[in-house]
Amino acid sequence: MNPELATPADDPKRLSVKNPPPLKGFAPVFTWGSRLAFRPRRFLLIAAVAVGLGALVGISGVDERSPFAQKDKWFYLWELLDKQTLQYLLPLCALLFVTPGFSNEVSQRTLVYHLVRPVSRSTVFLARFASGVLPAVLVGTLLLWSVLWTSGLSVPTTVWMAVPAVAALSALLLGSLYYMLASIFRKGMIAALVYTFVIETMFIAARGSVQTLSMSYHVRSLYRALVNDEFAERSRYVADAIDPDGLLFRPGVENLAEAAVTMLQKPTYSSGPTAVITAIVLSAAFLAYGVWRTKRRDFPLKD
Amino acid sequence: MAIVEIRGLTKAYGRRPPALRDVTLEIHEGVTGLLGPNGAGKSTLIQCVLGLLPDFQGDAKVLGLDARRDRREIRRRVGFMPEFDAYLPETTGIKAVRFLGQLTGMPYNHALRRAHEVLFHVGLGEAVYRDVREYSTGMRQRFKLAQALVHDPELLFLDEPLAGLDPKGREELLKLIRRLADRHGKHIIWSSHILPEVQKVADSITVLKEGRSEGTYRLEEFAPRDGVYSIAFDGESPDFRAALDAQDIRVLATDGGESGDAWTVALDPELGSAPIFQLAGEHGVRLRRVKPVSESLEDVFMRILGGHAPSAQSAVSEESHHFETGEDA
Amino acid sequence: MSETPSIALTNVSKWYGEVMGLNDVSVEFGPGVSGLLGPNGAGKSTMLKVITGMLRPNLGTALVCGRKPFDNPGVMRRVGLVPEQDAFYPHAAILDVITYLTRLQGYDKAESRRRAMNNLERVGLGHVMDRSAAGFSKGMRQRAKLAQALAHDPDVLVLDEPLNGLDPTGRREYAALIRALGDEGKCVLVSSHILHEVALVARRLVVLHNGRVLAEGTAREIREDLSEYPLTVHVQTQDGEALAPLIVSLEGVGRIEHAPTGLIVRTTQPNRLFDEIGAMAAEGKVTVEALDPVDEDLEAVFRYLTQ
Amino acid sequence: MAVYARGYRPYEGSFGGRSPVMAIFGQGFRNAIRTRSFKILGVLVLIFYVIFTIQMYVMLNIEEVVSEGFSRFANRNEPFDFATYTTRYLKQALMGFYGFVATVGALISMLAGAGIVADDLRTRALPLYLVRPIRPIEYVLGKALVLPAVLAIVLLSPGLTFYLFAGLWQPDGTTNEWLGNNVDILGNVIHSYLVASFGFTGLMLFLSARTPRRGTVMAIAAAVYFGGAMMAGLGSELRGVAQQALKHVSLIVNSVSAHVMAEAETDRWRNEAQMERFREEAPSPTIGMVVAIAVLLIGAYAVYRRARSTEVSE
Repeated sequence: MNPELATPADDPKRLSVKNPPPLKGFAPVFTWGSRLAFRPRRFLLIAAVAVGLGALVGISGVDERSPFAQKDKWFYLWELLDKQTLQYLLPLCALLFVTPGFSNEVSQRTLVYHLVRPVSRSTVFLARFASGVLPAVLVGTLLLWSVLWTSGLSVPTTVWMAVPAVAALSALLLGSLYYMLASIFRKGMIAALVYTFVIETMFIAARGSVQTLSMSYHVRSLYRALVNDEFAERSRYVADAIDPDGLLFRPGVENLAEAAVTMLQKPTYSSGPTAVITAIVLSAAFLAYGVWRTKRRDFPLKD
Repeated sequence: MAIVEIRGLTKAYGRRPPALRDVTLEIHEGVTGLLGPNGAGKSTLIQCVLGLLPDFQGDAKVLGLDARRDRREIRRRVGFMPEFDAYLPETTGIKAVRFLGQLTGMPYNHALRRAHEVLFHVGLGEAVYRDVREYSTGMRQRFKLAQALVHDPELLFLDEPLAGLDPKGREELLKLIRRLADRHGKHIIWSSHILPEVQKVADSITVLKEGRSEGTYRLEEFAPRDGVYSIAFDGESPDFRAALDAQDIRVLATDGGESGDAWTVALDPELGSAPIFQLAGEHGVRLRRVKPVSESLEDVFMRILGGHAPSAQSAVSEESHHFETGEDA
Repeated sequence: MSETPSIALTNVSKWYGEVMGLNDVSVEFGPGVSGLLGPNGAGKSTMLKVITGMLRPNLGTALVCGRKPFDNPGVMRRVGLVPEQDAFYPHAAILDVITYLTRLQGYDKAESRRRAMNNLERVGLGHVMDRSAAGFSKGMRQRAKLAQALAHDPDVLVLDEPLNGLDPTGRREYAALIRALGDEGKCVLVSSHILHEVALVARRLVVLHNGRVLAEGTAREIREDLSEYPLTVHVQTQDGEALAPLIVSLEGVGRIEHAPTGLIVRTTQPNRLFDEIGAMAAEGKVTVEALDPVDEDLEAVFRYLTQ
Repeated sequence: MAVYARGYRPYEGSFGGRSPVMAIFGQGFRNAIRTRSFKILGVLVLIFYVIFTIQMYVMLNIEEVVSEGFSRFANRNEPFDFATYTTRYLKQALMGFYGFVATVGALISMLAGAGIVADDLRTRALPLYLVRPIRPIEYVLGKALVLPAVLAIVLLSPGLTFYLFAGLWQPDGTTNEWLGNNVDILGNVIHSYLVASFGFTGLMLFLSARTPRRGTVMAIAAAVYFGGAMMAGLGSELRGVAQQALKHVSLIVNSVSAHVMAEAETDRWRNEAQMERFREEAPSPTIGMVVAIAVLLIGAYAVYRRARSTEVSE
């Protein structure tokens, strides 16, 4: 050790013990969090797996025995994105990138270094959340695009463009929920997995307004609001099957989608703006609860 | 007979610089302190002595067995207590030690009997029926010692055996291990960074530095430093110090802290301690302690690392006393 | 807000669930190095965690530089911590980690980096600062933890078992650095369960046992307060026969034993004994070769305290 | 009168105990069957087993049921007797039983086997083993035997007893003949058990040797088991190479493929074309076995690499 390398003493102003303004220190924590989230090997691996899974879903669109897929691949893709992809695969992106942000700091015990810095706990909590959202959106978008790309259909631009928005809403809403779960349970990942695959599935399986309790309902609402017109126009076989005389369906009319959905006993989805606003309010609530818990919690951070 | 005999041992992992280079050393009976800074190659030496190292250059004999060919036989006759916290999942102390005894080849019933015996011996008492996970740090340390003893090894390798223990526990375990060497003829290699404890327990030390052996020394070789005293006193120090200086009594080190009332001083060995008492009396300083200092293992170790082997009549080296402060350095 | 760095605990109690961590602890620390000594589970770590705002005391108040540390991040500008946890980001170079942590202190990026490099150099990790702490030895990680604690030049330093895992050379350097920091007037708090370590860095001690503060002061002050245990002084002299009658009547002197090397004296008033022997030796009445209060050292003090 | 030596005493017993493989296996086995998850799931299997046994008794011993069963199981225009009836019924029952119990077996291996090596890593018991006179391969063997033994309780013993019961409930004097004629059922039971125990063991060994965290092991194992089952389901609906590859990725489905195939051959598919198509969609028992052995070897190698480590200090 070289004691002569001591840092020169600071000017006394810095020794003020006043609390920093809110969100001071957000930027470095965010940058650091992004750096950890975008760790090349992990990020590329996850992205590759996501693209692969998306491709599998997309390819399965050629399934010959599905009555619709044989006749109407558009309708099949429309439903496929909703059922498997938005319901189970997209949340996994949020799970992998957003959930561990803060809970890893706790389990690796590196949180201790933040607790002894002039950065409030809420800043660290929120910044680590924010840094997880972007990679989740990126990978989610890649996954959905990979489904579209491998489906073999010439998907219109509107649908391609809708994908990032849907992925972003999913990352925000499910991410904040998982993030909150991780601040409550010691095994946040497991809690989030159980939530996604058990509780969400139960909500979805239920009829009527119980469905709105599921988080993915809002994400799927946005998806429906953005792409229904495009898909409805192209799902000719289904349109003919339901309404051969063309009484209900006139090209470009919204209720085409509704009719198809009713046929499959789907709930009515909320409109785009409603879905987005609800999702934002919900995630703000989740984050607020997480902040509140984090602020008053003890962190012994034992080995 | 040398317990461990190593000739020209070189071991390199991959393309990194060798962990041990041409090490030649002998470890004899009794308690041997294995010392060396981090990265000196101690862990590679441990692996070699435990018969875990499959390939290396040079020759190594442990308990007279070839460390390359008779690796399993070596492991049957050597006990190892690791530095890190280690226990068995979901088992009571007694079951864990019995199981590890079985792994050494002991039949079930013998292993169980023996497990009881060693666990009792290390002082775990009734706790042997409790899950090891519930043990405190001190109990785990005792558990680790018990598992190293279960198969009655001839050579015990203890890696920081007192880590994490409180002062009372350290004292107890230290005595227990010392007794194993004295009364039961166990040979012990004691690897540690806590030199005062090594000094208490060891008969000799072996020093490694940067993958090379710096020799084996018997602790008896360390002579007291003639004419060096550690003194403690109450009263004004500047006058006293000036007086000491005037009498050519050198203050080698002062105990850190604001009043600096515990010093190490050196004077002409012929005179004994009398001049100190005289000066103290003249300056109204109350002496609380005047005690000849023998060289500590720490001093010796530092000197070995500095490249000078210890001599019987060692010179006082100023830079190596551990109560130095900035102004004296 | 106080100008001098300080830590004050007033009647602090802390428990985890129903497990007692600290029990009604009141103690203050000012500038200089203080040692926190106690066996495992005595509450040392709990106390340091309360001081650094990781835990909120269940009863009582903790103040650091006049502010409560829990969820009061401003005060942390003046605090540096070497935690007990052996934790570092496994996937980032140590220089980047410490630069980041120093940025959180409010420095800009360049300054943080300069400080991080400077302090890594200072603790002797200059040659490995572009490597991840995952491959470090325990001693190197210990140094890295110190570098991050020093990078913002705090004047309250809390070091939890800082010398764990260091080799003798490292131990010595680290201890010298801690003492130097104390001499600069920083408030340094060092915990350890190894007596030699504490003796190496701190004169003022706080002894903790079962969550309670048993004693504070220098080893000698504490020893003097333990008046129920008379001090045993080994007087090494050839003139034992002559000396014994001279000191036997001194106030406080209990038993005197004759040993081959001199006298073993037990006294409750050691100062009287030291004065008397000092005077006689100075006048040349007796030749005293050595004077050794055998149970005044830290080990004895600790033994008596926890008996 | 005597005062004997107190304190430490030397050991004078032998070192010729059982092979360390058995000690490691015993330790692992005891830890595995002592877990709560094994007890709960084991009782579940037991209940299922009792129900199937009772049903089988009814189907083979109550005359009205048997005659009704004849009409259900017999194809038109074929000579039909009680022995053939039993065979067909048993094949169907085995498929039903294992269709469910194989999943339970996977769950047991996942919950009770997650810590098999991971626990040794987490508690750092591994170095304590390695400094004893055992070979790496002995450690691997000891650990690799644990799950097959556990799974034998839930996956092997029920099938064996069903087979025996079916033989015992044949008319007097024909038991041995029936058992002899239906060795293929016994073969299916054993095949199914081997595929399951190899595959599950290999997976758990592999994951468990990679990380000290049980939770992580369980999560990944669950993903592989259930994700694999989903993929295999998806795969069987595809065509071509993708189908042939994907339908074999589920360890659970592979393990019951022998029973599935046997059941399909009894009477479900009336013509050869349908059977051909079924063979294309269902995983092949042979390839299933190959996959399971490959997984076992990979898992064993992962453990072997751990056991070869000589790191015993930090």
